[in-house]
Parts: sequence; structure tokens; C-alpha cells
Amino acid sequence: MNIEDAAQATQTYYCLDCGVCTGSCPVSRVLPSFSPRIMVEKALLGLGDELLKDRDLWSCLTCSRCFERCPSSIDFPEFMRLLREEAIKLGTQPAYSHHGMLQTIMELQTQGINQRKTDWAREAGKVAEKGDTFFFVGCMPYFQVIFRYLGVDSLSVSQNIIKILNGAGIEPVVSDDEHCCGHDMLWNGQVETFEKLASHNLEVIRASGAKRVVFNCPEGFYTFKRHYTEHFGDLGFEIIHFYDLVAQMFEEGSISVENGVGPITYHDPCRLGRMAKVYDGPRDILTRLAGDNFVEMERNRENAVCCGTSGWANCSTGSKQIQVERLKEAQATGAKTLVTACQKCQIHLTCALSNFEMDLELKDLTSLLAEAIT
Amino acid sequence: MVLGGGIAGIQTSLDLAEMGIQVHLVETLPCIGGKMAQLDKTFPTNDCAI
Amino acid sequence: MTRELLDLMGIDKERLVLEWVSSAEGGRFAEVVTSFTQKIKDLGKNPLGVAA
Amino acid sequence: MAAEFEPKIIAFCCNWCAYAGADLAGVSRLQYPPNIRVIRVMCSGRISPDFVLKAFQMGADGVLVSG
Amino acid sequence: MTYSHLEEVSGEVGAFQLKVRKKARYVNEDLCTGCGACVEKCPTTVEDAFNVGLGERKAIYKYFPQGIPSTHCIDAENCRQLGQGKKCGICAKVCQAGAVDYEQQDQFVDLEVGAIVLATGYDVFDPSVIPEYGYGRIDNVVTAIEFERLLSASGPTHGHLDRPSELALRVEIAALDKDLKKFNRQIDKLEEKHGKKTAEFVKEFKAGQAGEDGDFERWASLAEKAAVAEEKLAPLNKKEAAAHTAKKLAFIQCVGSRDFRFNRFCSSYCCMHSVKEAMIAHEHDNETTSSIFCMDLRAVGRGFEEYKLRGGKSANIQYIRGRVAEITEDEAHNPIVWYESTTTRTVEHETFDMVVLATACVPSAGTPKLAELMGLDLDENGFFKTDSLIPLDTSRPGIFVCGCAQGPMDIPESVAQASSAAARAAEVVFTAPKAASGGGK
Repeated sequence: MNIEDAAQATQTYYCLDCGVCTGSCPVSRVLPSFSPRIMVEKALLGLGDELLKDRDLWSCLTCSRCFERCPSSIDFPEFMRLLREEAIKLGTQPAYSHHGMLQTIMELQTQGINQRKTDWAREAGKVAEKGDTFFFVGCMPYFQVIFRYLGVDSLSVSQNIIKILNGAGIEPVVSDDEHCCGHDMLWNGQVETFEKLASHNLEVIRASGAKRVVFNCPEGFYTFKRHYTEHFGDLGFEIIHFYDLVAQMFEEGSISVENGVGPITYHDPCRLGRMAKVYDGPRDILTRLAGDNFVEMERNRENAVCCGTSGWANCSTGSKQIQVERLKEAQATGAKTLVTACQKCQIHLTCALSNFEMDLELKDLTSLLAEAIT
Repeated sequence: MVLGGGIAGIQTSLDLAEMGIQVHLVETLPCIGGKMAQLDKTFPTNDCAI
Repeated sequence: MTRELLDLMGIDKERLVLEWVSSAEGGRFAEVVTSFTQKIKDLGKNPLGVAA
Repeated sequence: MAAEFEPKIIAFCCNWCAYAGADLAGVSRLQYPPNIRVIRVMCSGRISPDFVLKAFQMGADGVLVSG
Repeated sequence: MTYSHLEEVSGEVGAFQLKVRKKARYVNEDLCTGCGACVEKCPTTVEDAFNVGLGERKAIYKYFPQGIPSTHCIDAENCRQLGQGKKCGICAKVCQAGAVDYEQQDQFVDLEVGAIVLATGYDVFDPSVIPEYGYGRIDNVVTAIEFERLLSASGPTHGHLDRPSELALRVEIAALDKDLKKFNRQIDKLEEKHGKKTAEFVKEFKAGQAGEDGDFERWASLAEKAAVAEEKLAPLNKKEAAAHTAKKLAFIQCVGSRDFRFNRFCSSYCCMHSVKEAMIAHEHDNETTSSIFCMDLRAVGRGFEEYKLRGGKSANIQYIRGRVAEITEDEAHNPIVWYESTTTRTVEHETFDMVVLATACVPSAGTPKLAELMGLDLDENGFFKTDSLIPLDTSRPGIFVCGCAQGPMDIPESVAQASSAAARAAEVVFTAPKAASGGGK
């Protein structure tokens, strides 16, 4: 796909040059050289080659704030993604964070390693090898190890999900063979790696005989929902987010919670909110947990701001600035706890928080829920 | 019959009436005037709207 | 931490060692290398099976 | 399969410690196996987990970090 | 016929049979003199639709002061007597003409006409579906039509640009004031009865020296309530005293129009509407400055471009190229506008006193239903479908459309279309078979 096709696919030609994208962009506010509008303009003026060499190509957080508001419905994140694919073909190296360690792990996964990912699952509760419900864990076991120094307890999130599912009488399938969903590789322009990871995952899930796959990770959820179907057609199973399942459980009465947390506020992850349009599920849980003690930040739901970096690439001073601003915004609500629904947000915001004295605690929604279940 | 008693409806009705045709003007609200009655002045001359 | 990661990926963590050798310890270096090579020989090939 | 398996081992060596040690071993004519490929780094603190993972990805059978 | 709905349509060009429901006004139109005595005494207040919710009216009301016919009308839903089954009847008592008639029923009128002209107008786009503009969440973000009412001498603020946040503040203060006065009246009575000042009494009561009396519990609680209300009032009054009318205005163009998410079309009149509002605001108070945020200011009409330039030169209007990305709010309820100025290529933010959204002109809510009733087609934007070369003819012969029911347009264009529609309709009526001539048009 060349630049012209990319422009066609994302209807970039409709650009009104109005500047809503740049005005909305969290990166443009901290790095004035970055402007989605000018990037689109360049592509339309036939200066695409310049764009592919531009380091700013990797600065976009693909948070979709611009797409949400674009009056011409130009899918700018997707446009960036397609250009990155093109840039990778030219041999450009993206600016990976954490020395590219996570990308290496993802690549290693395509080379047929035998993972030992699931020992923790049996510790947490009952899991099956075959069954109707497949729990797609994602990268939590890796995060658990890599980001231990931040005190982020990623794996407990997955363990809590197994506990809650067990409590509702569901014995999910958890697999050692499950690979990374490929989200980060896709957004880093490495489509081949993505396809390898994805087709392997589909095989694993199909072999388990699952009729539905449960996700907690917003990225996995969104990637399956959108990009897996784009690349592989009908998947043959249902994709469901854990919070939807929780909503069902509340309705059936199979779980109940104690109201008494707070004051808390909630950070919408971009993959879950703007991209998958899941806004109310988490809020319903939070209201049940905290009642009136749940307060919204000024910028919430569609207007929420990204956690500062995405796809394990390009963590810069700009990212820090975005993160700190977000934390301050959370604090301004009077909340003592900032709840996130994405482990990446959790990791990034915790990293920013560790550098400041701030009376704020970060917590994962699932873990919060698990603690409150009676 | 003219349906709608805004500026367009009123104008149509007046014109028809002037031609000697009997007009029924039907408006849902209690008064005619429509949106234009809500306006204060009109452009480009800043004339009063009512 | 890296050893745990390797473990997660099914790469034997014994394949990675960290040894402190000072510049004056030529003998110790040779010793470390010899024993580690032996250990790897016992463990066999890298499970990734990449031809290198 | 060959008579004996000859592993490939990557050794990350600190310029000031182990690398000099290896040098000394050479000067002192001490024998050590030839399976090792030494990569000199300015400090063993320079080595990130990714170096190790990359080494394995490229087909190393073992990694020795030495400082 | 005002206050009426079209219920049924049959027949064809030259001879349409219609059934119109004339809703009960509960006021006899022939007797009502429009004096307004009933309004003065009516105990029920409701939001005023004419002032788009910014003001209040009574349950018996006239839609707007200069409204024609100059007859009052009871809003049955909110009326104590009619809607809520309570005893009231005040308006009937005060009406000297004896026009109020609670027994009035809806009437059906059958008409036979030769041609029908649809002039059903438009609705204003509801911007609360655009989350980034915060309409409905941020008090001082208003729509153009709300701003128009605020500017109007006959509007809720008599033309002063009081900010909605301050209007809300005043309502809050008034409610607290009312409570406080009530408490103080009761306290005064108690003071008189017991011959003691409240301060003195409270001191004794707290020390347990007041003794026993049926009144004392109540007195103490009243004193406390009054103190709480006073405490709440003090900061509000301070804020109210510091309040000023809006002097720094932002106008945001293309809200809900030229937008793939909502309406793709250009609403055509809003650019000039905003310029006009900015000029009137400046005329009202010479210190007012306005910024108009637009992609391009579409001044398409005779004298419009000059009007725009005049606004820039003599009415402190600044035109900024760039569509606004989002609006946030600071502690003083001032909206902050975030945008990229595409001329300087920088992301800016600026604080204003009030933001006016130039909302799109959308098909009126009843359009699809009416189209179904009459068997008409709608175009892709939901307006009545016409052909570009015969812009007044709908898809059914004998039915014509004009004004904003056909598409967004400004007043002169509406008037021109209206006259043409009249001509088209007249043509049908004059050439129609004799059968239809009884009903005229």
C-alpha cells in the first residue's frame, strides 16, 4: 500500500484543513512541531516521502482523539499506521522504548518458543484446557516481570479475573500457547509479525473449541474486534470484554459488591473508550463500588486524554508531560484513587507518579472490583 | 392550505390571498411567527426582525 | 528479571549467567568460560532452533 | 547430527574488568573453549535485557554476562 | 388556524381532502382580549420554550408578547386544574371577559383544498451530542438562538448579556434568600413570644440552662438552619457582586454542519448570523470583543461581504481561521477554547466570558412523520426532496415546499421561495377542475 492508497483508505482527501485534529492532539500541545493537520496536508501535496522519513511519524499516540472529532471522519490513527508500514518497508527503525525488549519478546513468540505462561492461573483458580469460554490473558505475565520495579502488579489482574469467573461458575480456558495479540507490532508497522501472531492465536483459540473469548486488555479486545476481522474475516467465535460479562453477572445476580470505595476517578483507555466505545460498563461498576464517591475528570469519555505513549514506542519528555498533566487533572477532582482499565495506562501513569509527590493512588478496575465482591 | 406559520408560510399565504385565493394556514404553535420571531435583528441591515 | 522472562518464554534460565571477573583474574575468566560451555553442551541447542 | 554439539555462546564483557581479564587469559596462554564470542561493552551496566533476548533470538545457545 | 395539527390527507392535486385537529386552548379566542390578567395570577411557572428555556412563563400564557393571534392559551399538562387534577380556577375567576373554558375539547376541521404548501421550517441542531464542546455541561456555552434571546430587548435579560452561570447563581441565591426569610420570620415570632434575643437563647440552650419548653427545640433548629443558609449565601453573594456581563465572546461556526458525523451540508446562514450577533452585542456594549472561529466565513449574498468587513473594522470582531477542537471550563465558569490557528500553525487556548455555538439548521422533528402522512420523499439530509431545476415541487403533484423545509436558507431566500411557492400553488388552483374550487386553495 503506497501513500496514495493509504490516503484513499482513510478518506484523507476529505480534509477541510480545519485544524481540529491538531487542536485536539495531546502531542501537539507539548511538542509544537507535531501536527496531524500538516501531516495530512503533506501527504495530499505529494510530499509523502518526506513524511515517511520524518521522526514525527512515530510520535503519534494513535489515541484517536482527532478521529473522534474530525468533521470529515478521517481515520488519522489508521493513516499513521499505514504510513508506518510503508516506512518499515523502507527500513526505518521505530523509536522503541525499553530498548525494544517488548518487541523482541513478541518477535520471539513467532519463532516457536514453548512459553510457560500459565502457572499462575492454576494458583488463582480453576482453568480448563477445552471449553466454551477462552480467557485471552495477553501480556500480563510479561508485564509482571518487566515492570515489577514500578510496583505494578499486572498479573494479579488476570488472576482476579479467573477468580471472578470461577465465582460465577465459569471455568475459562487459559493457554500456554497463546501469543501476544500483535497490537503493538501492528501499530509499529510490522504487519508480518502481526499476522504470524494473529493466525497462531486463532488456531489456538479454535483448537480449544471456545465459543467466546473474554478479554480484559483493551488492546487485545480492540485488535481482535477490528484488525483480526479485517485480516482474517469472520473469526467464528464471539469477542466479549470482561466488563460486559460483569454487567451480565450483575444482572443475573451472580455477583454482588460492597459500596464503600472512594473518592475515585476513572481514566478511559483510548482502545477501550474511543476505539471500542466502551464507556458505560466501567462506569456502571464504579458507581456500584463507590456511589457518589465516583467523580469524573474534566476530560472524560470521548474527551479523555491518552496515558502518554502507545505500542511501546516513543516514550519522550512529551509523554511525561502528558502523564503528569493527567495525574494533576485526576487530583483536581479530589479523588484519592485513579482507576484505570488498561495495564499499559497503569504502567505509564505509575511511572510518571513515581517521580512526584502526589497524594494519589493508581488502581486497576478489575482488582478494585475483586476486592469489593462480597 | 399552507402548513407552517413561519416567515415562509406567512409570505406564501399573503401572496396567495392577494391573488384572491382562500388560504388555510395551519400552525402547531399557539402563535405564528416561527423562528424569525425569536430573532432580534436581521442581517445585513440590522433591521428589527418582528 | 531477564532470567524470569526467559523462563516465561520457555528458554532455560540456566543459559544466562552473570559472573564478576576482574581485570587481574585471567585464570578465573578461563575457568568461567570452560564451565559455562560445558553446561550449555549438556543443555543442548537453543530451543528456538534458529540457524545462525 | 555432528559428533559433538558445539554451542554458540555470547559473552558480554566489561571493558575494564572481564574484557581485560580475557585479555590477560590470552596473554597468559590459558586455554578456554573456542565457543565463545566476546562482545566488548564499556560497562556491564550498558547491557539491557533486550541484548540478552536479542542474542537468543539470533540463535545463541547461551549468554554470559561478565563484569 | 394556530395550535393545530394536520391529521389526515387524501385525494390528489386539485382536490385534496384534509383533516386538521384544532387543539383545545381552553380559552375562547373570540372572547379573549389578551389583557394578561390571568398570567399575572397564575400560580404555576414552567420553562419558556420561546426563550429556549432561558426564561419562565406561566401555565396560562401567550407564546410571545407580540404573538398573533393575540390570544392566551392554557398548557394543559402543567396546569393545576387541567393536568394535575387540583382545584385552582384562578384564571377563570380573574378573566373579565369570561374567556377561560376548562371544558373546551379538541376540534376536527375538514378542509378541501386544491394545493398544499409545506413551510414547516427547521429545527436547531442539538449540540449536546458533541462531547468536546461541552454544551449542557458548561453553563456559558450557548447556542446561537439562545444568545439571540439573551440579546433581545424582549428576552429574559432585557438585552443585557448576563451569563447563564450567573442567571443560575441568582436563582440559587433567590431560593436561599426565600428560605432564610422564612426562618427569620419564624425566629422573630419566637423572640417576641419569649422576649429574648436568639443569640442569647442559643447560648443558654447550649449550656442547658434554657429549661423546657415545647418551642425551644424548634427555635434552636431554626437558628441553626438560618445560620447555615447565611453561611451558604455569603460566598454566593460575593460571587454575584463580582459578576459582570459577557464582554469577551467566542463564536464557533459549523457546529453540527459540514461534519460527516452529523450533517454534511452547510447551513448557509450561520456565518452571517454570528457576525450579526457579534455586531449587536458590540452595539449594546462598546467594550464587547468577539472572536469568530471558522474554516471560511461564507458571506454569500448582496452586501454580506461588506457587512463582514464592517464587523471587523468597527465592532471589534476578529476572524480566526481554525475549527475549535474542544472547550473546557475554569473555576470561574469561564469557557476556555482550544484550537489550532491554521494561519500561524500553532495550538492556542483562550479564555472567554461566553461561547456561542453556531448550530446547524436541521430538518424539523416532525418532517419524517409528515412525509409519511403525505406520501412524500425526503432527500439524503432529511429535508423534503425536490428536483434542482424545479426546487419547489415535492415528489407528489400539487404539494409544494418552501423555506427551510426544503433546505437551509436565510430569510430573504425563504421569502423569495415563499412567493414562488404561492405562484406555483395558484397555478394549480386556477387550472384545477371545478370540483376543487369550493375550497379555494
